Amino acid sequence: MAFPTTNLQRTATTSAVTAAFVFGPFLTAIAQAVPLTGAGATFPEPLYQRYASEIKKVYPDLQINYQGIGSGGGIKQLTAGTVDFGASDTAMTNEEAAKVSRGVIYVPTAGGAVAVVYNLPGVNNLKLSRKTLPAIFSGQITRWNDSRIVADNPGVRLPAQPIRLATRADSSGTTFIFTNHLSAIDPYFKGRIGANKAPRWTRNSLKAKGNPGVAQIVKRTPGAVGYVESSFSKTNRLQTAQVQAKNGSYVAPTVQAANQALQAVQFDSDNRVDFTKLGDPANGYPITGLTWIMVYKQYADPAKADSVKRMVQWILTRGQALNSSLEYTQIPQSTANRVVQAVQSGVGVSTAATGSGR
Amino acid sequence: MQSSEHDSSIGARAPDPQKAGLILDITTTDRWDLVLEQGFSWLLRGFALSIVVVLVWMSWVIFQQARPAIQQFGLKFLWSQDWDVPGLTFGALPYIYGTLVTSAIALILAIPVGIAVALVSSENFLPLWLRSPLGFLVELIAAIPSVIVGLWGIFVLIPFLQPLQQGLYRYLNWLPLFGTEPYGPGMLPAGVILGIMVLPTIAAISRDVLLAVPGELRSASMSLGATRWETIFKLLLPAGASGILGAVMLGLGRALGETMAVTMVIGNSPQISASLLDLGYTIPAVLANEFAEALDNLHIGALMYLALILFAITLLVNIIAVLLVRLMGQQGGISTRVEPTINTGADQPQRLLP
Amino acid sequence: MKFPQTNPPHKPTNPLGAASPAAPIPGLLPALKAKQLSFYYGSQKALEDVSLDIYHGQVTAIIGPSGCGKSTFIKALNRIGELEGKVRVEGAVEFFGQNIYSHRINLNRLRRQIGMVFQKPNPFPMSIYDNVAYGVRIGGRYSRTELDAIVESALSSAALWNEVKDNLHKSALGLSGGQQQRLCIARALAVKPQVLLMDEPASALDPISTMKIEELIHTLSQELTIAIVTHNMQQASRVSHYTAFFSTDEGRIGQMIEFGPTAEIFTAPTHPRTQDYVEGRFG
Amino acid sequence: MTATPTNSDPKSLAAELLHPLPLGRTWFTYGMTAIAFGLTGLALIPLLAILIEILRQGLPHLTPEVFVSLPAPAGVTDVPNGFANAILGTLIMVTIATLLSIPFGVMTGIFLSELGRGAAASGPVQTVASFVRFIATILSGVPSIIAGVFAWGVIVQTMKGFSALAGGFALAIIMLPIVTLTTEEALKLVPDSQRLASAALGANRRQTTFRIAVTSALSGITTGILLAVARAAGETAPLLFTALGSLTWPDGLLKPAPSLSVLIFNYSQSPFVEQTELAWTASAVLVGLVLLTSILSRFFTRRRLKIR
Repeated sequence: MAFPTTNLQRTATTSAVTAAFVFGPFLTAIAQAVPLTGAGATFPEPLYQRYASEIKKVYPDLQINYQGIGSGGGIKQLTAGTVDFGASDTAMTNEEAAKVSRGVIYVPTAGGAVAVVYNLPGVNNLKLSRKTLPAIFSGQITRWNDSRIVADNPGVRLPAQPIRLATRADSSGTTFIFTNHLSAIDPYFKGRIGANKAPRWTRNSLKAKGNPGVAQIVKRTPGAVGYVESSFSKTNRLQTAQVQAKNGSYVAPTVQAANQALQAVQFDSDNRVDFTKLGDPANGYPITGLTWIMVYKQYADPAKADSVKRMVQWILTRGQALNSSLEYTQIPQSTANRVVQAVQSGVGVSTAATGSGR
Repeated sequence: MQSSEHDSSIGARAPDPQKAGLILDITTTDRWDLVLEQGFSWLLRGFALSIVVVLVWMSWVIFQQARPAIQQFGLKFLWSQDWDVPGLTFGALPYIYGTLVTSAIALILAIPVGIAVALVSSENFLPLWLRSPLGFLVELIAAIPSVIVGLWGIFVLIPFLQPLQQGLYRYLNWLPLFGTEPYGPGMLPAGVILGIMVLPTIAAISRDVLLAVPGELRSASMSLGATRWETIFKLLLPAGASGILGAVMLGLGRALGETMAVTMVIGNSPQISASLLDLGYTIPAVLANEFAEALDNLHIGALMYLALILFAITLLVNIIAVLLVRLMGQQGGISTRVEPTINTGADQPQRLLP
Repeated sequence: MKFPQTNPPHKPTNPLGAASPAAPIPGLLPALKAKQLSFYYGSQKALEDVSLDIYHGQVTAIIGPSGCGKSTFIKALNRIGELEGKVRVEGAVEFFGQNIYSHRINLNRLRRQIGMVFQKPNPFPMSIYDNVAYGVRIGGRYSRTELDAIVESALSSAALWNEVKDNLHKSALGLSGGQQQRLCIARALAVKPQVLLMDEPASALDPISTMKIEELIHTLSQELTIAIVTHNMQQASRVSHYTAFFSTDEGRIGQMIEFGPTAEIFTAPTHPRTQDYVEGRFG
Repeated sequence: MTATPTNSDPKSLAAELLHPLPLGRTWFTYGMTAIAFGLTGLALIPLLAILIEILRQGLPHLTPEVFVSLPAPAGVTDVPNGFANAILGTLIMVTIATLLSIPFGVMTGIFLSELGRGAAASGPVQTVASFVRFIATILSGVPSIIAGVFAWGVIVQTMKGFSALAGGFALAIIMLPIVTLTTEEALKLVPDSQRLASAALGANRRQTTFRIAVTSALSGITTGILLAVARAAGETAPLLFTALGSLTWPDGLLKPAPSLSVLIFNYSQSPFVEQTELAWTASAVLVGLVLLTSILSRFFTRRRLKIR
């Protein structure tokens, strides 16, 4: 055709121009340096996003891209090699770690309390004892005006509403922390449900994805009770129950109380912890857990290995200061130093490491 | 062929073509041209087959991924009710049940409303300038992304429906259908949301079916003394019945596969309860919730098995819809505008003509 | 019944008067020669055993009642009919001596030699200029000036130039029906066909537009072989030199009944059915 | 049925004409009309409610900065907050999907209309065409989440990573049948007489197809593509486990990419007020984009019809 008069040609030209327009900025973005992709637990997601934005102020080339998809997802993606680091509220088991050919280093980043949140208009400061709480979640107590709850809360008028359990639809570290505690204090719960990231609840429950989803359900469903990481209870202004600690006192999920509980924690040499010991701490807020990121020992790309080192180093030093502002506990100084050492020496470059390397 | 062919004007044509040496060549074929023409034809065929390949490939990939679960559970998966991730026991029944029940609620709600919209926007109840915008407005629902409908469902629909659900429970709890106390989220709200989402599909296609009934038939019916509604019930709806049925099937296909909006309002609890006020779970919802973090091969396999079941159900529904429409076309029914309307599965009906 | 004969045939009429259909007319060169042509749509026979010459430089009208296969016949002459369905052809059509149903024929070249104008005006949804240039561009590369010249010449030949020369780049769909049909003629002329087939070219037009088309046919006949199908007998008598009368037999299969110089067909038909038809007694 | 007049007495005829229909039929007419209008109103309520809610919640925070900023970290309120990356990510993935689905969809549509239909089609081609058409129709009914699962199996799993490419692939699967079927429909609307006219001018099939059929149907084909784009842009489910999502700029086709719909899904459940606000704002933008595309496609269709 001698000259472009047909619509067809005009359209082709327009499409080309549009494509150029769309991809232009995109190609420039590719030119940027070493991004780290991570995915996993939703529990620390707000914290990690904050880390990502702060760390860029120090290392402009270090771009961290974190997606909260659940702890199970974090481990899965790490195993599959689709991410540069995974995150989980339970460090991987030895069995799980064995599947990762590139090796895993565990980096505890923060701790936090799991709050028991409920929706009962007019009933504030609900108290739940060590007998009552597991009974509610194992389905033995189904009404709010059950005598056992009434006994925990003398003088409080409890409605005759049914109790609506709100739990996680996805596999979750928060769930593990919560069920780990309930299993530790109640043999019936341990026998029927047990400590698990995705347990089989014996009673029907409303399920939603992620901490935000559960918070949302509790907020919108009268009579609901659920568990979320404590920062979600604060920001959503949810009613939060006080739970009974080992020493018999009722404790609210504050950072101080959680720090108190974590003081007793003994880290293993590879920076994991024995969860059975964490299930029922002697002091502080009893439903407390830790969260980890897991990095590979080997990266194909030297720049990536370097980025990982810098990231871990920053998180465990200056990053820790951010934790309390977002309602997370800090990792004890000695442990933090040891972890930084382990990563500095343990993370290396290997051409054999394939997968997410670019 | 070169421009020399045009060197003389029309007027200069010689009377005897042979003498004037006119080009009367009608046999020479440029080899290259022939190759191009053949190539074009085969190229088109190749592209067309790609769509078949996609469907087969899709079935194969999902089947492959589902294999561990198929080997482990076999067909028992279909009626087993257990879904225990840590115990690695999986059963599909609660999900199949939830999917079917919510879709059924959706259809029960959307069919009368959809047909009413189709009638109001196709018959002469309203002046023309009001009729087509009406149809357009309803179709706009289909253009709203389902995640936004879900958002609206959480914030607006569930609080709005809650008093209604409470009322149903209070006064009708002797009926198993309303036998449990409403949570807020649940199968009824999910069904309502789905009904809203499939409404445009049913309304738009039914409207086309009704518009395809020739105007003279209406006049003929009216001239025999039938009222407008008698004409509608005795002539239009029977004439368009299979087309409307096709529309309903397409709507059903869409309801079965809808994911986000349902996930956000159904409560995601895998159980089988006769009560519509109770919680439920659907296949697309469990895929959306669990797929990204399924770790064990068996868990992935079970989810893929669910996907395969959903795939099979929707394929079946769509095949029935297509066949219904085709059957109607053969019987000389009112079919003209139905096939052009494409069911788009999960999001919106695509219509070529306003 | 007498019709004003506006076109004196520019060749001597057949001295024999009632020629048998296949009998050649001396002094005239057949541009298209149908030889015992039978035409089937699927298994349905539409046309049986037609032998007819379309003479070079003459206008040949094909008349007959509806369903007699005249459109089918004309569409067999440039093999366009086979685009409309599964068809089968027996016999032959020769274009200046070459059988167009031979497997060696390049259909695209054939159709460029034998242009066609259809019953309803069917301009392409593009500008007037692009419509006319369409066929030319298909055939090869031309410079802008060459194209301009061809377009102007074709539009002038179709007596449309003066009406559209200021709107060449406007949509052809904005033209009136008569103008559209003349545009379609211009479009066909632009590729310089030897023969122009016209399938009831004026049947969808008003009387004034019809008159213009007829004038145009008259003008074009100076330079072009034309075969025109029409159900309008006056039109046939006005524009053509030769007329073929088609009709159907009892089996609803089209046949050619009679062929001859137009004046004779209308004034002294030999076949009684032709007589009945031209005198309005049947059809 | 009303009684037919038994005699031709003009008085009784007039009386018959003036006599109202039996009460039952009158009430049936009124009642059904009321029900039909009531139900139609009921159908419009959710639409209006959704639109109003989006406008009410979304517009107040719709500032220019949302179009140019990245999402702010949770709990930080003093930096600009926006979803420029998600808009870009959506555009990129939709572009990938469009580039993948247009050649296949349009060419298949051309095959169905130009080779597989009517005269040109000989027996086997016609059979193949009706089979392909059947498959395309069925494929258009496959739930989008199935397309996502498929893309996960094909791309995420084999390439070991969530990526914009996987997201685009999933969206392409969704778009493909829509583009195919609307292309065929648009081509069907081109009158066969134009194809004949083109053939009569000596054009071969390629030339007739591209210069006449496709050119004439271009606005219809564009409509189909735009509708498919609108549909793809609003999809969430298939992106959840293909493109995943991201809070930074899209970073290569092989990396996770953000999208408006996933951002809405994530932020709609966020505990942070500014994130829920952003979810609504993003909804307003996404609905705006999708509706604009839908309406634009209608405009194309209308213009095309006027020409004919």
